[in-house]
Amino acid sequence: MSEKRATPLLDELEKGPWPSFVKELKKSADTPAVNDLLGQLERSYEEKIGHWKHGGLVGVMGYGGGVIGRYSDLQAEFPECAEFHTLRINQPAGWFYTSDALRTIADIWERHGSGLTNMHGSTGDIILLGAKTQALEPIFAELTAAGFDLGGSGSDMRTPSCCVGQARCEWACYDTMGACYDFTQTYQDELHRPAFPYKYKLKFAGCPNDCVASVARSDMAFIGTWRDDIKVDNEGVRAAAAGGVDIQKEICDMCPTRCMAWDGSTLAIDNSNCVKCMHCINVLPKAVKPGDDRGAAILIGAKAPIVGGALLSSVFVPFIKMEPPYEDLKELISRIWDLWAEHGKNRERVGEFIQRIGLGNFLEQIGLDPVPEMISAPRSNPYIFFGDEVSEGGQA
Amino acid sequence: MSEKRATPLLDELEKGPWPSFVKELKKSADTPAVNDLLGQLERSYEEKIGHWKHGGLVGVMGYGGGVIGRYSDLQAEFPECAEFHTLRINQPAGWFYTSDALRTIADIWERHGSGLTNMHGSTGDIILLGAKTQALEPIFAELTAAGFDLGGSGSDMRTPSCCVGQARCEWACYDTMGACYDFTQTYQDELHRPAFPYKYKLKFAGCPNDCVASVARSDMAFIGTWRDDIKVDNEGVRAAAAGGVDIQKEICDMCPTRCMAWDGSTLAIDNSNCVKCMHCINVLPKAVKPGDDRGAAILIGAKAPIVGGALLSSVFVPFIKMEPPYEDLKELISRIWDLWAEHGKNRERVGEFIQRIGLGNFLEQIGLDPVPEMISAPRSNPYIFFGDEVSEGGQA
Amino acid sequence: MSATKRLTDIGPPHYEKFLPPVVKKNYGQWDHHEILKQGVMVHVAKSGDKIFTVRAATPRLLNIATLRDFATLADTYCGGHLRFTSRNNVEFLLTDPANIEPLIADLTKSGYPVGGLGNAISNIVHTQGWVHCHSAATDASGVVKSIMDELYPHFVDMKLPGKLRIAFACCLNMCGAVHCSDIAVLGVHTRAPKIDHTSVPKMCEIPSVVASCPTGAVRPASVGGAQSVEIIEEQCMYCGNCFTVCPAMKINNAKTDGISIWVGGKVSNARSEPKFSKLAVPFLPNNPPRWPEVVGWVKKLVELYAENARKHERMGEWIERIGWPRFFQLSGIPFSKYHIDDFKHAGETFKRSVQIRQV
Amino acid sequence: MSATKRLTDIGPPHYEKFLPPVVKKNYGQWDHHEILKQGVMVHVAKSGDKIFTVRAATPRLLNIATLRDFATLADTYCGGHLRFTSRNNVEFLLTDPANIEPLIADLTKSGYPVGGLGNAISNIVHTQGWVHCHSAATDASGVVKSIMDELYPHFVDMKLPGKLRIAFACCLNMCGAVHCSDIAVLGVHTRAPKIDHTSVPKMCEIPSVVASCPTGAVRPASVGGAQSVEIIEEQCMYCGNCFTVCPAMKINNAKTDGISIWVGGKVSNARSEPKFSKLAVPFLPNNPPRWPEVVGWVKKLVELYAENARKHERMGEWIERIGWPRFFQLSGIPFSKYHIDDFKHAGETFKRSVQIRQV
Ligand code: SRM
Ligand code: SRM
Ligand code: SRM
Ligand code: SRM
Ligand code: SF4
Ligand code: SF4
Ligand code: SF4
Ligand code: SF4
Ligand code: SF4
Ligand code: SF4
Ligand code: SF4
Ligand code: SF4
Repeated sequence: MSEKRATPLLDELEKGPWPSFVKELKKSADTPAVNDLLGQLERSYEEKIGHWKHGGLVGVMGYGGGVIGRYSDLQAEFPECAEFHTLRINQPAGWFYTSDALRTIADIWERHGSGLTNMHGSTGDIILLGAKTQALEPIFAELTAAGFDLGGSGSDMRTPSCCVGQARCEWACYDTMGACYDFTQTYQDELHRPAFPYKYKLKFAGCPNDCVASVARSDMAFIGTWRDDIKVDNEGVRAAAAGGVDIQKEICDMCPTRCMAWDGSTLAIDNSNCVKCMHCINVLPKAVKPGDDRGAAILIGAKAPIVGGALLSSVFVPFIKMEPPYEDLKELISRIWDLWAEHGKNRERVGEFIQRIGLGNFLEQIGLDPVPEMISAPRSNPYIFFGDEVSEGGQA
Repeated sequence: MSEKRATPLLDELEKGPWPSFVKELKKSADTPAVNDLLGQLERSYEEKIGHWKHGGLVGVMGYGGGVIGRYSDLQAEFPECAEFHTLRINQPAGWFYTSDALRTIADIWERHGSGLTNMHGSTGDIILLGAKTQALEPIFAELTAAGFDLGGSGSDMRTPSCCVGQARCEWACYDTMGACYDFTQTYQDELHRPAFPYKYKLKFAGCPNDCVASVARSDMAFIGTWRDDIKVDNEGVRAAAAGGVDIQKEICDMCPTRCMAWDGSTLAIDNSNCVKCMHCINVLPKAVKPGDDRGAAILIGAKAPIVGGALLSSVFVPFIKMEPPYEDLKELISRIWDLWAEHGKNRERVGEFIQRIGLGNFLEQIGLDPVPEMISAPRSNPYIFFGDEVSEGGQA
Repeated sequence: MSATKRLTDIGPPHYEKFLPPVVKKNYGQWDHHEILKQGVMVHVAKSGDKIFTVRAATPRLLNIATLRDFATLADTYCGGHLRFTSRNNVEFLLTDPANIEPLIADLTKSGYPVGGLGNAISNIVHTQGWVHCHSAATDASGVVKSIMDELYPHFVDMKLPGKLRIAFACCLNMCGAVHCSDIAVLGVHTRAPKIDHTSVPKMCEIPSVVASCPTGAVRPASVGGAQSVEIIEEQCMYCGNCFTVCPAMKINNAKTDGISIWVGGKVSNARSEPKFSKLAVPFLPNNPPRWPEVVGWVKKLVELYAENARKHERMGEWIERIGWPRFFQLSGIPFSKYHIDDFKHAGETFKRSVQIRQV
Repeated sequence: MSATKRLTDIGPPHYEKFLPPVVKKNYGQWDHHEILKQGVMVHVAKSGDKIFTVRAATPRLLNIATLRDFATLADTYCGGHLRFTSRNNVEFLLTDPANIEPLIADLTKSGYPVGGLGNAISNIVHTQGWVHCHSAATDASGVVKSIMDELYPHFVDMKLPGKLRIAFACCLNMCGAVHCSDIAVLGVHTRAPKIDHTSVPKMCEIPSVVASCPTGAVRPASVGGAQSVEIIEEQCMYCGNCFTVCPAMKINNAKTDGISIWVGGKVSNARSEPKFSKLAVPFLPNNPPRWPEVVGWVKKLVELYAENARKHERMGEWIERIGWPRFFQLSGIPFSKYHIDDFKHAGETFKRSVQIRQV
């Protein structure tokens, strides 16, 4: 092993109250790859530029995704991190672990890699950071033997993720972890063998608080909600008021539809105008609760800016009961994937695809009826592609 | 003259309480052109299709606009309205007339045309509806002799128009009629001789109620507003309350920024958050009034859908004192017209032009500083065209 | 040619010549106003002077005989002073309140009803239609007359929650502010233009025609050896802009032209910001002379608004408060793919949240 | 190759294997929760059972040594049970409240502070930066560490008006939900890529490169006889997408790469709909190891929010209530043309009304 790299700039980042990634790196400073990584990173800090090159195709046999190839562009100087690939390991739903499971991962990764991880990647995977090409198959073999598998990368279904849901949260309107696991298992092939125009992400959030940011970063977001009335325990409301919550100001005046009235002793809700935003429930968790007729709204099409600009996802199914085995949903997903696979352009996310062909056409193609919940307002521009049914005395 | 045209379908429209355009037409049924017009219109009602052809270039000497050429496509059957052009006569600001002025117009139009008018066209002109080509010059001579002139058409400045303003409205924050007249006179050449990429409309509204719909249909909208505090006469407010106005519900709760508070006897306004929407003033015209430091906001770029979609105009100058001779404004307008004339595409309205080249660039070109009042929110997409000033340790 | 110099570029007459003396005196010095009853309002100046306004409907298409009648009324009751409004009503300007009722009686007798003030339906801003325009997908005056005959009570009464502005345009050029109206009635073509290939080379500049199409549906083509254009029909949404620049692209179609209805736009800044009207009824057939389907829907929409909106709320403000899904439910308009925008900024109209009223 | 069958497509382990018994028992039967103090909350089941959560910060980039330490703590205090959160914190799941304080003491001692609950700043969602990614315009972990050292009090306290979510991404690909964060810190390139014309033909598919550019700035060109591409510099806005598909279009630039700051986004549907973050500070230089300019601005923005927002209001809700002009005034950020959108839907961000706060 080459001598210990000097890292005066990085050392600065060992100071301060926030946990230090430099300390984490240095815990493996004896590992040659990490020693060289520290050296290369210090160089980046000096020069203000990264020193990684494009990946190229590396991976495990029979899989098209799950590994991100990475090479140093200073291989001569930092030979030990010349190859420094990451593996994306499909996390357990809800990111629950036992201490044994964590140790199992640590042991495998110690035997074959840098010892560095991300817990977790932004998509949700366990990231094993820094493997050589030749180590990939052995790691994969040990991981699968231990019950783990790779997640997605490239133009495939990406590793689904979910909020903690019914495991610990009283607001979960459906079983997010159950659904996440079920869909992940159903789509193992789509996850591991890229065959789409571009990536396709699924995320499962148990209620409109959306603790897994599904509305912003998944091609398909399953967000829990309910259809019936909010449950109000007015004794609880009064207790909160007595405890210092200004019900009028903090609750009624902040309701987006102002559908609540408070007379000092009763909180009345016009449920027909409640949009299930969660605010009153969030502020009064002991007194106000989601209704009993629970399910999810499904939204489609979120993505980051590349290429056509960032998108939030948009309503696709305003309400559905989320019950295994989710057959109707899987049927719907197949139809979407088929259409998109056939007509989507290379690197066109489904949200962009829908905008290009028109939401109305998209719905028609996959056989879903348009409903006004899908839009914030009807069109204002009069450029309507009328079909033949509109004509000769007819009316649309 | 050919025999009187039968109009059984149109006759239906003589019935009913609303004033009938058919009756208006028939008041000139003895005029051959109108008799044939009635015939052709009846035919349109039978066949459900119009019978006019494109205009072509007709007009008066030295002018490029002001006349819309129109020909029948059933000339053989309705020869008397074979040529049926309209003249656009620049209306007096605010649409004020004396009885004599009306009679003068009526007399000229009786001598040379169909006797049909629109009081007024959607842009604001007096429309004389139905002239033969050979009548145009004589009409023009008589009109100018009587002190009237043509308005705009084609790719020129269009006839400016304005709300009644200070002539009869207590809310007018500047002299709309004065400004409208002044700009109209200044730009006689631009009005009469099309030299722009497309039309350019100016409208003047005295306050944010915008009674001349300038925000929706003028390339440049001058909308009165004020900078200082609203004037509240609390005695008046109490009187209104006593008279049945629910101040909390009808005023405070409907204020867009909820910047008002009513304790049953005093209406308090947080003027720093008042957006000058006019609502409280509209509902309480005796008690609440605009401030004294009055002027206008200038907006740019409204248009109908063709080609790129409809636009509302957008803030360009958040506040300016509107004082004759409006030199700064005219200077600004020149710079806009120069830039647009040079770089605008054929049939590209200024609002579309700005979107194409970018508002930031547009401002830079005409030398106006960007201010946050021009936008509803800063950009969310990260596709920023950084200039050279952003670099090498600098900061933007 | 006459010997006198030809006058040009004199501009309109100066408005001051036409102002009533009380206006000249109190110009910019008005203090407040009051609606005395439907159709009659008074403005009071700081000086204490008053001007009374009597507003009457006109069909906009006015005969010079009518102009002369108005002039006579103005002479009789108003010292010769009157004006027109931005919505084509006529306003008589009086100083002597004693003249109000006789004036109203005369106007009513001649068929020009008095009203349109305050929380009412005023005149319909409209366009030329079959009376004068070549692009019209329907008539203008006839539709307007048919609608207003039905809505007349809302012109002479003042029982609506707020102002309700209706506008009409006969084609997508939308002459008038129809795109920002409480209710917009809009003529629409629904089939691609038919190209007269023999005329194209004579009458049209091919590059302009190609450039005119918002969706790029027009492209140059050689037909029978001659230069012409062709239309990719799936890409055409019948805007008629190619027809505007090329008369050989005939868009009018007796069988398939008709009318669409749009709701919830506004222009004023009062309470909410100005907004575009949104599609309500995609298509109704042309049924002259009285367009019963169109009249029926407009009336229904007005009634729905009248019953449900809160005081001062405009149509669009009411709909936004209750949400579009409920609007479709209440109105009974079947929601279809036509309601979903698919032009340039379509994505901006998708519902990008789960804030949904779950029925 | 081993003799045993190669396992594939087994998917992740079933989560049930990892759930604490109290969770298994009360799955879907939780009744309410309460934050006991910063970093500690209790969830109470309908059965009356309780689960206590202690949340601690991690730098996300974790050494296996640390994973083993966490495992040990879990064994000691939690029957071996823990989880991670969607923002890369670790949560220890306890049933015995007596274990809470000892656990906190151990965590604190090891440098993993406890907090991030409720109206506080939680961990920064972030990306790879110079540690692993080829596109990075800046480092990720270093910037995050520098910011959080400064904002640490807001992690261990709970004194903010609402939750404040910060996210970081090192390039416009924006891995992570940075585009919808209260404060988003985003690495930006500010110069067009430099093309290595000798490598283009070998490494890149020219049509894909041309297609990759959002603004059409890339076009095919023949350079020195070989097929390559060229960039129309005025049309390039440095997104780096061409570099993603073609390594020969090098975008990283030590001198001109830097950081931009965006504000007011959110994800939850609480009160207001989810929204994008909007540009606040267009560009700050890379100044490792502590990025003082970036840290300074983020801190200033947090403080502004802390002082001015109402209880429960998120950053973006506060700004919308006071209006963007006032936000620029209060923050002292000079408003420039960079703040004005000029991409596809730019016009939708223009202020299309006169509802203006006149200073
Ligand atoms: C590792 C990870 C960042 C992290 O540090 O957490 C990551 C890393 C990369 N992302 Fe990402 N993305 C990661 C989550 C995301 C997310 C967040 C999410 O999934 O919730 C997004 C935004 C949501 C979305 O999908 O739009 C995201 C949007 C992108 C994009 C832009 C996609 C777009 O449509 O705009 C690219 C560009 C591309 O695909 O070519 C991209 C590309 C990349 C590449 C593969 C770089 C490239 O040019 O090909 C990065 C490899 C970095 C490396 O060296 O390891 N990454 N990427 C995340 C995956 C970890 C995991 O599996 O758990
Ligand atoms: C007469 C009038 C309608 C009316 O009955 O009142 C009218 C009539 C025509 N307009 Fe208009 N426009 C009239 C006001 C408007 C308005 C309203 C306004 O000015 O406030 C608009 C919407 C605002 C705007 O400018 O965007 C308007 C938007 C159009 C357009 C679409 C322009 C666009 O940028 O989208 C066209 C198409 C064109 O220019 O080729 C158009 C074109 C036309 C033409 C010239 C038809 C054509 O294809 O060339 C029409 C001639 C009709 C005829 O037979 O006389 N007209 N036009 C209005 C002018 C009267 C006057 O001078 O007072
Ligand atoms: C005469 C006229 C101006 C002119 O120069 O011709 C005018 C005159 C007045 N308007 Fe207006 N408005 C006139 C067209 C408009 C328009 C333009 C239009 O309709 O195309 C608007 C914008 C409409 C829109 O938003 O779509 C308009 C929006 C208002 C408003 C705001 C109403 C709202 O709540 O949105 C007020 C305030 C009010 O009535 O409370 C107002 C108030 C007034 C007042 C009370 C102002 C005053 O103190 O004198 C005037 C009598 C009101 C009335 O009609 O009830 N005026 N007013 C126009 C009469 C048209 C007509 O014949 O009906
Ligand atoms: C553990 C976690 C879910 C998970 O599966 O990992 C979680 C857990 C809880 N969230 Fe969350 N949220 C978690 C990420 C999120 C996210 C996603 C994100 O930050 O990227 C959001 C969306 C943020 C946004 O809008 O930008 C989120 C928006 C909320 C909200 C809505 C806050 C708001 O006013 O907008 C609540 C309600 C509240 O706190 O009043 C909430 C409430 C809660 C509750 C109280 C739910 C419950 O009853 O158990 C949990 C503890 C709250 C806390 O942290 O104060 N959770 N929560 C995530 C913890 C992240 C962390 O380590 O800090
Ligand atoms: S999204 Fe809802 S159900 Fe899921 S953890 Fe957050 S608050 Fe609970
Ligand atoms: S959930 Fe939201 S919309 Fe429904 S009552 Fe509560 S605050 Fe209002
Ligand atoms: S726009 Fe304002 S000033 Fe002009 S008439 Fe209407 S209310 Fe009066
Ligand atoms: S003018 Fe409008 S914004 Fe200002 S106080 Fe009155 S209602 Fe509120
Ligand atoms: S709306 Fe169309 S058809 Fe009607 S007048 Fe204007 S251009 Fe002609
Ligand atoms: S009618 Fe409009 S959409 Fe159709 S071809 Fe002509 S310009 Fe294009
Ligand atoms: S944000 Fe960009 S630089 Fe950072 S990890 Fe993602 S792709 Fe790489
Ligand atoms: S960096 Fe982006 S904008 Fe510039 S040439 Fe490459 S793809 Fe186009």
